[in-house]
Amino acid sequence: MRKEITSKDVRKFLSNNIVPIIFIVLCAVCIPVAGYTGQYLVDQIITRIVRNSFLVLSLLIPIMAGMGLNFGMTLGAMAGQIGLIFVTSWNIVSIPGLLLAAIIATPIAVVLGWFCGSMLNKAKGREMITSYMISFFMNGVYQLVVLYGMGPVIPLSNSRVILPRGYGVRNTIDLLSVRKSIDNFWAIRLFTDENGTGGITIPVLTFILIIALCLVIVWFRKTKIGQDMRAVGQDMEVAREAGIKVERTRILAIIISTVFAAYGMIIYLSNMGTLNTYNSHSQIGMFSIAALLVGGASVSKASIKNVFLGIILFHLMFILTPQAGRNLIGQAQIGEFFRVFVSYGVITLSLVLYEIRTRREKAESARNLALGQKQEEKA
Amino acid sequence: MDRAMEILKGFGLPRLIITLFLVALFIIAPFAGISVTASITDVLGRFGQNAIMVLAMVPMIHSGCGLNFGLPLGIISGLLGATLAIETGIHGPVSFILAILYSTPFAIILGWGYGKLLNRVKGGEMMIATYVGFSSVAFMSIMWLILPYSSPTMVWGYTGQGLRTTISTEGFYYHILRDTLSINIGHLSISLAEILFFAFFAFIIWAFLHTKTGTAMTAVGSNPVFARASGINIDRQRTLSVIMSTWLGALGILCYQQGYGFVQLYQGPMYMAMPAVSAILIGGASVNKANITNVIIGTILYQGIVSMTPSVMNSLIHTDMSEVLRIIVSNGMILYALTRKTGASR
Amino acid sequence: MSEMSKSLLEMQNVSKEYNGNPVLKDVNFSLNAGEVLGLVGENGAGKSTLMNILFGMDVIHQTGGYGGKVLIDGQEVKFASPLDALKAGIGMVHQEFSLLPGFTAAENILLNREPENKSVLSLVFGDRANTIDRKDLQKQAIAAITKLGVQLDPDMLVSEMPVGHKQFTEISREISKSAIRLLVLDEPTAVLTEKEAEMLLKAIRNLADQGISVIFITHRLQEILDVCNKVVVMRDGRIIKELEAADTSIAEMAKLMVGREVSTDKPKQDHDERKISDKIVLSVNNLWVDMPGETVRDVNLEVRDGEILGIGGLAGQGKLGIPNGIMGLFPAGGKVTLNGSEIPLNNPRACLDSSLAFVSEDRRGVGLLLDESLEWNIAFPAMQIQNKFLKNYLGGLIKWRDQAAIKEVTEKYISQLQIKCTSSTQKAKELSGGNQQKICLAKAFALEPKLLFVSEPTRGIDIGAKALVLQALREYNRKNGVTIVMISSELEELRQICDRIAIITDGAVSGILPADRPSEDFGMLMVGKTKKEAM
Amino acid sequence: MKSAKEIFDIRFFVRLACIVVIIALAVFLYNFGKERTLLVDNWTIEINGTSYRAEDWAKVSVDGQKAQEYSPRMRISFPLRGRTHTIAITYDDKSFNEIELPVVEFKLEHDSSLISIPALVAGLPAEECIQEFIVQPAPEAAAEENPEEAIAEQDAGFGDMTMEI
Repeated sequence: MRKEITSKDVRKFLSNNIVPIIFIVLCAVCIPVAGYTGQYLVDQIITRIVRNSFLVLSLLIPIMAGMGLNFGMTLGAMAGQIGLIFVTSWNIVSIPGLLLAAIIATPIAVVLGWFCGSMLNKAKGREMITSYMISFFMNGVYQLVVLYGMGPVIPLSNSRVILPRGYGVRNTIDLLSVRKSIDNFWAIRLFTDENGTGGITIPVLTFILIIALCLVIVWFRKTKIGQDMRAVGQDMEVAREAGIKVERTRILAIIISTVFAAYGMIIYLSNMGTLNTYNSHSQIGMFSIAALLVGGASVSKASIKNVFLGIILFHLMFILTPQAGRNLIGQAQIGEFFRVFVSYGVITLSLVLYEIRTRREKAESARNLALGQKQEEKA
Repeated sequence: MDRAMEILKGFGLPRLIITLFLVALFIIAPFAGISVTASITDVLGRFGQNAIMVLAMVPMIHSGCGLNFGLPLGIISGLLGATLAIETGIHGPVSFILAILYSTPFAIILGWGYGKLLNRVKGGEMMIATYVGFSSVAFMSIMWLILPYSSPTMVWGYTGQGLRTTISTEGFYYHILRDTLSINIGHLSISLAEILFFAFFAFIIWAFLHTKTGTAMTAVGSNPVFARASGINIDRQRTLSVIMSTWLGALGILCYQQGYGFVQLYQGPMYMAMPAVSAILIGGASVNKANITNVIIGTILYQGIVSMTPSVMNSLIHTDMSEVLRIIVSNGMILYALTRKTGASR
Repeated sequence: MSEMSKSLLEMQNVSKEYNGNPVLKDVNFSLNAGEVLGLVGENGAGKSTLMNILFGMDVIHQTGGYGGKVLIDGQEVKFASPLDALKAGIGMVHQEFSLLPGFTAAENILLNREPENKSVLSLVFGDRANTIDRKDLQKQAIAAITKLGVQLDPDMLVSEMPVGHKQFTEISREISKSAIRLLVLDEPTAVLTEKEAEMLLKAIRNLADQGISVIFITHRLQEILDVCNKVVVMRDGRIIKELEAADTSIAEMAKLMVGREVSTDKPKQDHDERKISDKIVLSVNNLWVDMPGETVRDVNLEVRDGEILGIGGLAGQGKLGIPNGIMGLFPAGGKVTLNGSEIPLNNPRACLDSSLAFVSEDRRGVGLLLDESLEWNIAFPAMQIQNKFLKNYLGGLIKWRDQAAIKEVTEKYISQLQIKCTSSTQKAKELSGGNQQKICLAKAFALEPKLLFVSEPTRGIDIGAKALVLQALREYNRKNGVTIVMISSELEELRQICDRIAIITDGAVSGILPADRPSEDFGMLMVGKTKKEAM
Repeated sequence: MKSAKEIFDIRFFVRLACIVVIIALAVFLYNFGKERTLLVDNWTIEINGTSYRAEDWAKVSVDGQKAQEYSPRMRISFPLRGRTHTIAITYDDKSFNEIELPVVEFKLEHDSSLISIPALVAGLPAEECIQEFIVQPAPEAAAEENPEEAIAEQDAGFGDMTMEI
């Protein structure tokens, strides 16, 4: 039997997927204007997926636990950076360096995640703004530690990391020693030209890691704790009545997210090759969240599919707009501003749509009641 | 004793620590070779510059819209007013009045739209306000590039298109309030005009809250269901409060510019909401209660710390930790207000 | 069958006080395995307190415990928490569903008791790292559903279920708990359609046949006759009578439920012979109101000039929805006419403008500005609606709050209603419940309405304050000729003060009777018999 | 209260073992992954009072990598991972015979070390041929960075918009 597609279904589909649709249209318009080759774009997209997917995946679990978008993932990014600062200072190179950075980052991320989770338990119903402010607050603490603690209190001395004045970490740290060490461990190059440059590079090991994390998340949904989180996410009171430890479960969700974000940041920075000590983490939360939302996720619902679709669309837009701006108006800056506007705009739009949708669902019951009476009258 | 504890509790521990910290700074200052009178001049100057932006928080808190993280919207109206006033090329005090006049319609229109939006997202105002602010800043960044301004003081010299990132108010309304009616006692200089300017608007807000409409607004913030049951149009009160906040934000940035000397475009307004939000919280406001006293105390405490810490710290330990300290204190204050059990209705 | 003779649950002289007010006195009954016990009584008769005691709820411990003994299998028990009660095999299904909308029936049935696959990872990450055994989960859920004997798809999402299936899911959850021996059902049929209710009753019998005892709380007395072995009727914290279901009737139960001793049967107050004109002030046609928990489906009502009309009925039947809907606090539809002109619904302002006023049952949520002064609370609506207590400047452009006038009116009502407070600027949240209620009345009086809705004016306040509040209402009616519509769950209170009483069941008016009719008549209306049958 | 038995159950020991393994892994990674600089040096050197003259020609291979040829006063740096390494030296004696020295194994203790070819050729034990090499901090050419400024700028919202991600 063929299902009739009514205009109502179309409208519902559009309103539920408005953000990805906007982006697909946007990208479709920008691709010819920017004039990049398909090969270049594919290679760029692969690089972005490698860089960002771990970070974006880390956002899924708090959404599952009903805590909204975890703006506090910045805390995880800080932990990852601290791990990298240590290994760079100690001169641990290549994959062992990254592994060690991850080991160092884990306990820091756990503590930060616990702090963030406990704070959010005190601000139920406004988790997002609170996690956002936590990221700002902890940014200050991070700067205190990195700028004044490292050197005198935490004994680091490597001149590649520490400023000549003897305390504080440099603005930028060159991560040459660990740069792309996971990506290059096993990379497949396709369509290279005669010089062996250009073309598409596929870092197999990184992809294996990302797929492994996806599997972990799939597995996680099937565990008891995953089930508990879904329960808590739907209704805290019902979950509490059933004997689930609500507060603990929520804290765990944030801790897991923070730890994954720390690993994600390590992968991200190792791919980038430089660490902007005072900047890298501060915007990464925003960009990851925007990417996830572009993929069609909402404040209360997100899947692995959203993550990858989101990264592809969001970063395609990010690559295209400056060039499109230059070709169209002759100013790349407009494109740069535009993509930032779009990032913020997407988050705003998604938040607004979410709130409106929640209220609309509440209003539904009144309509049903009026309908019921009318039907009775007819009968 | 209990009474004292009660007062202390009402005052709040973080506020107490901040006050004591500021007092300590003033006590240490002379020993660190810093002139107290110069410091006071500085703090009062900053007070005059920033107080109106803090005042812009009051109407929205009163109507229950929470902390106005969307202040950048008001600032943008102010920037539009400022740039249009400079574009006319009229110098002197008139340019300041022009800037206020030009920015008013923008503030009303933007505030109206912003208020309508916030009415549709009751309960999630603060997060959405933050991102409305950010998006509008990013949007205006594009606009500053393409709007057809032509005044040579504002436009990039070499391309002849797009506004500069910072525009000097020198010759227009630089120190238009700061240098009027200023009292000089030794090194202490107090700008009466600036303070009177603030006092005037603080009085208007105070008076407004004593009228019928102001009373309704407070009731909406205190208990929206009660207000609705009493026949108040909640949405209209909220929209009105948002328009007021936005307009005060526009005035605030103009007042800031005359003291600071520059119009900051592009990403300038991005994070300007945070200091204002944390100042009013330091002053004793909560997410849904605020008054003029909170504004005055908060601005003095916040600006006191911002201006005193760098100089004192620098001369004591030769390390400028002030910026980091400011980030921790101001954001910590907001976090404290958000995670407090009381006033958790929104 | 020697097992059957020994009682599973026995209550001996159970009593309970809240702040010195006795709410349960000397409750004695026993229940054998496999028996179904019907528990009936008006709201506030003590049913829920009794159940709270049985389950060891926190609210009991926090208010000083209880007197008497609860015995299970002849052994005295004192449960520290509902979890202990659960361990002893007692389960309860509450009136409000405690279900997760995004989970399937099976997941809800075994919520937090999911069967798990042991995995090695649990050694490191703890038990919660075990994966859930979906197959076993399904099997256990189906087992529980079969035991109950109803049709229920274990894979259906709760959000997509009809109400009846939700109820079945709740009951299945209790049954799936191992060692369940006693099940308490609190008004399980209230939200069900007739067919679903039938199925449920069958399921209850089914359970009883399997040896599970059931305590069945309901207001639908026919169901009691259909399914129970015996009936316990409670009133005012006492067990009035224990009956065998086989030899009683609805009429008898209804009488026992609401009936008072002969001496108090006649309302105490003098029904001063007064003429109520036939003029209709307010007429309500086909009103529906979407108020959660108090849905109004189809109400038709006429209020006469100068009378006090009572609206009664059991909780959840929709009596509270009527004033809330008319005053625009909840989405409503239908037609409401005041003195011949139609009042737009969903618009509180229009109601207030046409001289209606409302004292809400939700004092703290709707009735008061808790953080503001008494002056504000009393003067606010009058100021906003009727521009009272304002000074006009600049030709009315500036409407300044007239603090002196506000103070004056506040003090007037403070003395008139004997409100206990330190001053007129005290914050409303600092007052006691009774005084808060008086503030709410003063607020409405200050509006000088033609018709006043008063919803549950005596809920949660002490006896002294109750009498004062009722007295104030009556005086207001007599002196100012204001028509009052009073909604209350306490029938006696309505009978004391009202001229006529309408009873609401299932979101509609089941009958309107003069207040001096015997209380059994009201009882019959309450339990769903139409006016005709009650006669 | 939990009894000791409840606390010290199998799970406790498994967790303990996990932590121990992770710490051990961290230590291993630290040693295995640490990169140290080895300067292989063909200068005349004085050790314990004895002077060893630079070799006129030598071919040196560290850890079996591609061999490098040395003339006197030459110094090449090798970034080496891990602690234990080998060095193979081929040199000309006075009569221009190429002599292969047996492979020498040595350990690196410092971040930056210097190993002397003449000393090794002279047959000194490896430990004595290695010295810590202290890097002279090169004068900063660029103006000193100022993170405080970066923070202040970041708070004003600059530097976000052009960020590469």
